[in-house]
Amino acid sequence: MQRREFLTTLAAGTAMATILNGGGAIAQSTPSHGGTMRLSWGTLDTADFHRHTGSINLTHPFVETLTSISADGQPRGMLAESWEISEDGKTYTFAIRQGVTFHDGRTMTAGDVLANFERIKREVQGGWLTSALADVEEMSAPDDATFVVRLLTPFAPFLNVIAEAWILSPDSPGWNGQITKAIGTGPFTFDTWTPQLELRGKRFDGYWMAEKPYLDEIIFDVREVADTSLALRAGDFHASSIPLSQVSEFEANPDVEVMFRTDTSWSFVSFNNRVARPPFDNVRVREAVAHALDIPTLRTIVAGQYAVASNQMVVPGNFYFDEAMSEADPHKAPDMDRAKAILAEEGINPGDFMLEMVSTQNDRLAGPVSQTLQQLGFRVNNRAYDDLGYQRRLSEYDWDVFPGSSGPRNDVFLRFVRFMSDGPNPGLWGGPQDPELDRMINAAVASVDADERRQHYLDAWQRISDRYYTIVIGHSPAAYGIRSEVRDFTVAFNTSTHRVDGGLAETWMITGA
Amino acid sequence: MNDRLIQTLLPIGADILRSLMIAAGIVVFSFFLIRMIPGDIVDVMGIQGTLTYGQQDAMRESLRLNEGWWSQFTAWLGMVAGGDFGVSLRYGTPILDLLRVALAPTLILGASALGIGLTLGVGLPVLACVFPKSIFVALVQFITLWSIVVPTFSIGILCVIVFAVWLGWIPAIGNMVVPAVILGMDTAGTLAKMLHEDMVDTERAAFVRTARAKGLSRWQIVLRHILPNALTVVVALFGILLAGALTGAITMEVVFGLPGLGTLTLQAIQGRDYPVVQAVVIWLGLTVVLANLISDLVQRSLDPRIGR
Amino acid sequence: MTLPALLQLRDLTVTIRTSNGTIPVVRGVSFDLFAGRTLAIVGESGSGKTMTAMSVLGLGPPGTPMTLGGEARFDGLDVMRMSENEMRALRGSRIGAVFQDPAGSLNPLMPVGEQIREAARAAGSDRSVARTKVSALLDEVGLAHLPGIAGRYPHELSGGQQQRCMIALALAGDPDLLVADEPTTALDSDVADQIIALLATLQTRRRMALLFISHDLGVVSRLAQDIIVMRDGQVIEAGSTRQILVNPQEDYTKALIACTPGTGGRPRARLMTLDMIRSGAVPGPKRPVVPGPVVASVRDLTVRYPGRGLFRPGHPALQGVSLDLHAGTSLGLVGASGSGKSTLGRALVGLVATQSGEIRVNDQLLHRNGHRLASDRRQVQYVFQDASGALNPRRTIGQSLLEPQRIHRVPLGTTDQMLAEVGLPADIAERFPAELSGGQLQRVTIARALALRPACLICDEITSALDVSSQALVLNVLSDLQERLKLAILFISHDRALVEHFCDKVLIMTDGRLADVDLRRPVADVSSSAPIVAEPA
Amino acid sequence: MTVSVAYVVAVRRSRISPLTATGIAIVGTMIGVALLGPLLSPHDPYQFSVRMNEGPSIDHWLGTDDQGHDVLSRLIAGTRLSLMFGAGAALIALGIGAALSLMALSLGRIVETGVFSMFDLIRALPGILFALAFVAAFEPGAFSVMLALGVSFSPMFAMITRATWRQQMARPYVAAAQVLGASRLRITIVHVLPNIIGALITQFAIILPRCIVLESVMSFLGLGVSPETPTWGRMIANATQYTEAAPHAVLAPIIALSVATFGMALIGDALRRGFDPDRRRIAL
Repeated sequence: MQRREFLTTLAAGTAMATILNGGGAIAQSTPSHGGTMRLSWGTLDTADFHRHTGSINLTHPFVETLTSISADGQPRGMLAESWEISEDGKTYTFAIRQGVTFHDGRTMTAGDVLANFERIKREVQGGWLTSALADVEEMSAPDDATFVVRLLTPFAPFLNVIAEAWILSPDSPGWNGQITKAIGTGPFTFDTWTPQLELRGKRFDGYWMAEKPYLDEIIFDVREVADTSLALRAGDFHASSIPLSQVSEFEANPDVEVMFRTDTSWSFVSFNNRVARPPFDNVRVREAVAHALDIPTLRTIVAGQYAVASNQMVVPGNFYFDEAMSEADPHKAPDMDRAKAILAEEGINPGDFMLEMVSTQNDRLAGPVSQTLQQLGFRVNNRAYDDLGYQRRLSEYDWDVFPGSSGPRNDVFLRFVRFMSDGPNPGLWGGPQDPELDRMINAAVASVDADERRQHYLDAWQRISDRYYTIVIGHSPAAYGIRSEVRDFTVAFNTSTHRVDGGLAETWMITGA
Repeated sequence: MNDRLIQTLLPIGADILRSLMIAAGIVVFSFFLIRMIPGDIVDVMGIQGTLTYGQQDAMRESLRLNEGWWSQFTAWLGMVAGGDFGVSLRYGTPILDLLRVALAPTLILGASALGIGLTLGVGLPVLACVFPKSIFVALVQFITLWSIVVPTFSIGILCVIVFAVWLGWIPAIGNMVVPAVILGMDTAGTLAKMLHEDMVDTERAAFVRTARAKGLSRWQIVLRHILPNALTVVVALFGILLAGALTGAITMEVVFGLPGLGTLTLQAIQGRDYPVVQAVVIWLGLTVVLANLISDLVQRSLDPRIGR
Repeated sequence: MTLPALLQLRDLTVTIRTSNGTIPVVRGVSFDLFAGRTLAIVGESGSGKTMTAMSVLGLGPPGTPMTLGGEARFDGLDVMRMSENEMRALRGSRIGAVFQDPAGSLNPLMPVGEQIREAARAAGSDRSVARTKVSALLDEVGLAHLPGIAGRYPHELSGGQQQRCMIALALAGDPDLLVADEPTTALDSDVADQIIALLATLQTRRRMALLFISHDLGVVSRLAQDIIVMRDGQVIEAGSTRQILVNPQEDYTKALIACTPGTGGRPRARLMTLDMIRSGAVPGPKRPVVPGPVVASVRDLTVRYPGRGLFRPGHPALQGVSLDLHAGTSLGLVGASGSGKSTLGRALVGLVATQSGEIRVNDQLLHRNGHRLASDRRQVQYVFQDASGALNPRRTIGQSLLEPQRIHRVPLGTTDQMLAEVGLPADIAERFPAELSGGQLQRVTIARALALRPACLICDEITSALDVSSQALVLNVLSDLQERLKLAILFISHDRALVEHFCDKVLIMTDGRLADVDLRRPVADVSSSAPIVAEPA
Repeated sequence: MTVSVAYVVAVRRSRISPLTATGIAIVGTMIGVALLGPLLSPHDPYQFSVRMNEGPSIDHWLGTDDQGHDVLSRLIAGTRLSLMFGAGAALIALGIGAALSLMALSLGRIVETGVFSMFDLIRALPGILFALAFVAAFEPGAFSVMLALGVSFSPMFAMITRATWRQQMARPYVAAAQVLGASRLRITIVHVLPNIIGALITQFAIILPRCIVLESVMSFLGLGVSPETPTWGRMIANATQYTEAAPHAVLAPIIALSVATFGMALIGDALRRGFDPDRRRIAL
């Protein structure tokens, strides 16, 4: 797939099927049962999914949720057949799907859903759901088929956020403490999990989608290996992520089909917005840096030909993307002279500053950003930490600049929330303390009307851009390779391997191939 | 006779005592070494961007990470003394289970590397000594040079590219033969170098002249007289060789995607999963201490002069 | 003698190739050795005597390529043309060998019985024969009385016992020829005597030929029927033992005989050297010595070496030793190795701490823990056995010589004068120890020890590593200095002949105790009545 | 002074063999490149560009890496950095190992036992594991990695120091100096230290290349110096992810590393033979 084509597809915001099905003629078109599929799709940290620390990819085929983020990024009903939202946007009434059984054979009821939400609210300290459920006034299950949540204030991302509120059988071992074996309603049963090795699940015969799943067994390889694409090519895996640098080679490989996840990661250069440190306490100096950075080149270094240009949190084609704001971008091309002129105007002698730069060991922006800052005349002390070290260092706010990136989210709110004064883990963006910005984001969240909400978000983003809290370098998609004997396995908005309109439940394999 | 027994047993007792002291040192050290690393499991969750700071503090409290190191230490020591390394903070599963899974690949890799290393590292110098003007001398030099010049991890990477990617002979992940051979070659090189030099030196010893004067064959001279005397050096180095093989195994595991102790440790360190790191440090450390002890004892039994 | 010689060498040459090029070490040696007879090759180190013997066995130094020339026949077989395999068949079973260093010549990791058994097996005995042979051989060399001897490791045996085992090993193949390469050099003189006696007995009983290599004419004269004198790879003189000893033709042979203490009749003040013979000088007779005042005295000295490890008791090295050293006299201290004689010397200079008793130097009581004041240090000096070891190899001779002055902060003298005192040329001050011979080095250490003009000098086996000619030079230098400086010398040695020559009074030490001996009574008599060296069981 | 004498003796003993000469040539070239680095470098080693992972060309003799850097220029810059890194780590190891052990040896048996038990402990932990945890404990960067490697290699210097110390103390010339009245200090400085220094120099030459190699392993494991620093190890680690697209970018530093290790190992070996009299080849 050519880059232009890819962008057009995204820009149109439709025809996802083109991406999802890729090219290639399909030899066998009727799904058949059988086969074992091996995936390398990230890792699992805990069998207590409510406490998940980012294992959504692997969790979903075993346990399901009321809503599911479908291919276009919108929430669709999964265990909830439908829902109603009250006029004031505060009451959600879910019609729970009937005839769904847990892996232990018990029938799922609204009472089970309530029990799970209560457990999450009571037991789980982390996760996106915490902020969502914090504002719950009341939850109830008036009958087996109805689940009602009443919020104190309207909370627009609610349906997206509960796409990770796993519904497990309250009979799961360890329910009152740490769950050790998840009993869910998914198409596969959570059989054996060996940390650092593999996670196996057999077909669940009593699955509520007729005929499905087709596969006999799925095996997730949970070893954290730097580059799984070699094993994919060798046929050890049927599906795994592949580095963008290898996409073109895999596209030439007839055994492997390449797919892209539609939500993107975005790369940025942030400043320390919480503790004022010269010279970046001066917004003009931050602006000068934005002028100095060769953003198109940096974007290419990060994602090669698959880089997507955007000066916003989202890419063209997304509902929250603004074309006009993109047109008005003053940093489309680098302008070192202008940058130096600004520094001169502000009376800044860059040689006076030793900039503390925080980065991660495998970050590809750090070198070029450091080089650019040095070209501006600054001295740079770059500290490259491991994945946890940089978080800690960022949270100490004793640094000046941080080049980094952030992955896809189920809702745009989850990106904005980290710019808020009390947002979760705001270090990546320097922890702005901006009540005006908080107000704008809160207004967006409370907006029941979509267009109104969009406008609030755009206002918030305009403020972030004007104040140069962070400089967007660009976006990059994530690429996945699927071996051709695997059929109808599609990657969508996020990296979940199961959703209401696709994923492992629909996947089948050409046997005897 | 009784005196002689005491003279034999005392140094062995001293060896064991010393090993126990070092073992105790490792146990204490592993606790504090890990505590030196800033950041904890809560940061791991923080990295997902899912916790506010208030939530992180609450979590630290529930995991006792906010308590003083002394109370953490005593609690942990009590557990370890009972043979219980506790539960992985990250996975929630008992650490012993994790170790059991991880131990197998590392042991197999380390053992086969050591096996290859000992076979080549002892066999080649022996052959080179028996046939002093043969290809074996060149082979000893080659393998020595190899171990000096080629860092195991870079040859590992090259092997993955060549054998897994280009030729498709081995699976890219989980293959054991290639890393075992690479590590084995490395160990063999170190060993062969020392053993060969020692054998060349021992060759000059007066008792070898005696053996020649007896009319023994070359094989008899090498196997019965030169090798045993040179071998004491190798035995003395067994602990270090084992530690080297284990260290090498860690690198190879990462390069070849093996789910062994090395991978486990690396992930545990990066994930700040203290109890797992401590358990691995203790296990590996004790293995090396035990190997050193065994090599000391074997040396004693091999060389009647020691400790008398 | 109509039979052809068992061993026949004609114009033998041996050349070795080292990194410095090829060096001829044996140049045209010829001799005949008949069955049942003993031939001795005598010469100083580097004379090529060992290489001559080893070429018979086909054993060269390992790693140093050796080229043989000329002709060597053993029992009619052309040894030079034989393959390694054929030579191997000869070694052990027809030609046995005993070497200088018994401790090193036995495999330290193998019980001695096993080593002898292996030799018997290699010589063709089958399993059961070899086993019985081991005990028979151990009996033959006089070790049968030691329980479990066959199962012992070499380090558990004394030097004499080790050499007996070596002999048993060499005899395991019932050889026709036994090559003995300096078999007694590393041993105390009494043990050496016993080994010589044993070899003589064995040679007669087994009627084998014996090729005996030694630097010591005294030893050789008791064993050999014929003697060859070698120097610089060539034969200087050859003849029957009587002929060589009584009527030597060559100056070198004469010097060799004359410079050996105990072989030259009346005690003389100096030993004969080659230069003296060439110049026709004869050392004067020994003058009576007038003992000066007591310089150092030792009373009831006890030294106990600490045991290694926590629970091991130490062993006593000295028990209640008393003696006096007078200025201008030499006191000899004789004893087997391990008898404590070196410990006494070391205690005097504070290298060893003492447990009880007292040491006085010039009436000053010295510390027990070995601590010495600088002034004490200047009074008592020590000359070590290993001269090359006693000089730092990384420092020039000049640096080493001036070290005492530097340490005691006295004006530096010139090294020229110090070197002249011990008869060495001035230019060696610039050299490193490795570039000097053993005799030269020992004279350097004497010069260093005398730099501060001590009253008392302790000489610990200072010539035991030297050839007889070097030994003569060193002892003559020491005698000169003693007369000039009125030195009190404590002369420690295991060689009774030497002590008898050099000393005015001799003390014998056994197991850390002293036995006083009158000098006029021959030392040998003492040993026969009360053996000096009882080999530890 | 004493060191230079020691060196002269060492050189005299280790007759320069062809292999040693090769080693000297390699290391000499390395030092030359390290010193002249910026003069030889055809490009700015830090200048990124969109010409990523390109093969060798006239413009870029060894091609470019994943950020469009000129591989040759980075290799040249890396020569200096890697040498400095290896030397730094080995110096720290030497400092800790030699200083602590000398102190312990002169303070008597109890301190000696304690300090050497600590070294035993460090030795019992597999080096990488130890360094891994250690480097995570401090600020990341070259110094932390050097410190970690320094500590984990320090026992090697401590052991050699103790062995040489004991060996020297047992030498007759030490006893001779004692008899002459030399103080403990004088004996240590004049007689023992030159020998220990010889052994330490040898050990240093053996450890230095191992430090350079371990730096690359650490970088590979994600714990090394910061990614834009073109040490050879970091270059290997970065380029490993793009081995297919740009094999030249990973091969170039691997070859450089191997050749350098080889050269240094040869010199280390020659020094060892020279300084250690027990290994001298004896001609009879």
